[in-house]
Amino acid sequence: MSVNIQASEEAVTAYISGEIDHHTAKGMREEIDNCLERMQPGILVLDFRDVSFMDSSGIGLVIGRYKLMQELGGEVRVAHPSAHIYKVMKLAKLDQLAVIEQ
Amino acid sequence: MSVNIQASEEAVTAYISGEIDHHTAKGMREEIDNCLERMQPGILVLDFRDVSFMDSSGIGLVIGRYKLMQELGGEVRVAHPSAHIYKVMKLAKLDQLAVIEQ
Amino acid sequence: MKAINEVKITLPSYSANEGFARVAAAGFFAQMDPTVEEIADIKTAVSEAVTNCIVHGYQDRIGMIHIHAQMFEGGLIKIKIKDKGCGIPDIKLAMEPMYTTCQTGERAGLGFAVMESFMDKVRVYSAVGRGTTVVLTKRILSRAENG
Amino acid sequence: MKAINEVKITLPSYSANEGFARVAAAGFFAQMDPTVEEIADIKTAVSEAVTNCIVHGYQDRIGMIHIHAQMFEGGLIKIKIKDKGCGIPDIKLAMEPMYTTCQTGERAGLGFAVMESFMDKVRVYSAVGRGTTVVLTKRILSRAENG
Ligand SMILES: Nc1ncnc2c1ncn2[C@@H]1O[C@H](COP(=O)(O)OP(=O)(O)O)[C@@H](O)[C@H]1O
Ligand SMILES: Nc1ncnc2c1ncn2[C@@H]1O[C@H](COP(=O)(O)OP(=O)(O)O)[C@@H](O)[C@H]1O
Repeated sequence: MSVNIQASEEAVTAYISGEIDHHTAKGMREEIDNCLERMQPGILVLDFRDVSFMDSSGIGLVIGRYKLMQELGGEVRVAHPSAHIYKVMKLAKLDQLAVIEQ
Repeated sequence: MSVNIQASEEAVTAYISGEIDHHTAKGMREEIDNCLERMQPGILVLDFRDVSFMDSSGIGLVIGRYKLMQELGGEVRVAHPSAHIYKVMKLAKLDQLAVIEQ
Repeated sequence: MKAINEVKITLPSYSANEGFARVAAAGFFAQMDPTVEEIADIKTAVSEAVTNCIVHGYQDRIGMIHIHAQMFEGGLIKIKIKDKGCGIPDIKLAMEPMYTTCQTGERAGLGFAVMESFMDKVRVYSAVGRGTTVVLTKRILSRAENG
Repeated sequence: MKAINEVKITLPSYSANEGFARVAAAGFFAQMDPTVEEIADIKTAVSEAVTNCIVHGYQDRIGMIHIHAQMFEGGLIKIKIKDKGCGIPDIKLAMEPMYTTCQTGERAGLGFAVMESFMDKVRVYSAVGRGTTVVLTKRILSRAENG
């Protein structure tokens, strides 16, 4: 499994693992969105601690979840990106959409 | 460095690390042989604990050192091969030339 | 300038091959003793270029992708990624950050921006209906030079 | 039988490319979710075949090595490794364990024996002065099947 989801009262945390590219992002997206629709949380935490690689498909993944959470009236937080992944996120100015906790 | 050599009174131990193939074996061979000529030990231990890959070039490496040690009147021992490396050694019947300590 | 080593790779545009293309590029340039960061930069840029061939160049059909990776004296590397897909009508526009022709909303339009930021130079050659070639170059400082 | 995925790789016969050829084969077949042991078997067999092109096929010159890796339904894999080097005069003799034409004493003559033991089938085609092609096949049990 590439996404492991844990829910508490305030937040849903999606622990993503493996490599995020166009090929793998689709399945990750579906797993997270299924859960968001069921749970309608106020906060979605995307945890990148076990992500070993990410290209701009990962940016699409975060921005897409950001939009969905906006519709639900909630917010997205990004947790534990590696130095490399943080570099990709900075390039996309993701830090202007979501809190990034390194 | 791909070979780390430690000498005690009875034995010289060569800790080999990395991948052993035709490309890398040459340098490993030279480092070990330099040392054998200087030290003339009674026992040469080839330690494979940090070898992550080996093809039949590694067999050549062991047999060549076996012949050299025979000339010096000594013996060769093979220590800590991984399951995969042991499989290659068994195929070559290396266990009939050298004690293999798994 | 003659390459001191090179590899040519041809593979069909299945999205499962995106990961392989990255691994192959990283495996080849590992010979130059790059830093972990340099390898991550190369993998990311190759991933973007190969994904573009799959998503945009060939869209709903399967075509062949050609990768030509070369090493030169002085730590210079060059990677050509080529498809024979639909081509790009306006290269300058396509390379603008956030520009994407993808309708689903899941592409960020940042593929070229990532390539430009992670490599030293990105050149794009394309003809509509004929295909697209992206040439990535970068100078690798060997780990020794990096200190 | 049509391959469900495949890759063609062409590289010069520098010995530094032995490692790359293994990494590339392992990276490609990783898609089939093989066991660690199956991946080690494939890497070893590919390493032997590519080394033979370098050491025997091209000897003291640099020529091109062509690798064609394919996956088929049911977990079948096929890897063709081809050189345009000196060729083998007597294939049956060459394949005998311990047989080697290497004079330095550092080749064990076990390359073909390793290929045969680690793969399901090894076929060799060769013509003196024209080159050699080795075709390796193996059935991979996906990790799921292995239990
Ligand atoms: N190989 C290609 N073939 C055809 N069009 C391409 C190719 N690569 C890029 N493009 C075009 O350039 C646009 C921008 O590409 P890019 O910056 O990588 O962003 P994205 O892939 O997220 O759309 C794409 O949306 C597409 O229209
Ligand atoms: N690609 C090749 N081109 C020419 N000769 C080859 C090739 N592959 C193998 N041979 C011949 O077959 C012999 C046996 O090969 P092998 O079993 O791999 O052992 P080794 O590589 O240790 O000699 C080689 O010594 C060589 O004479």
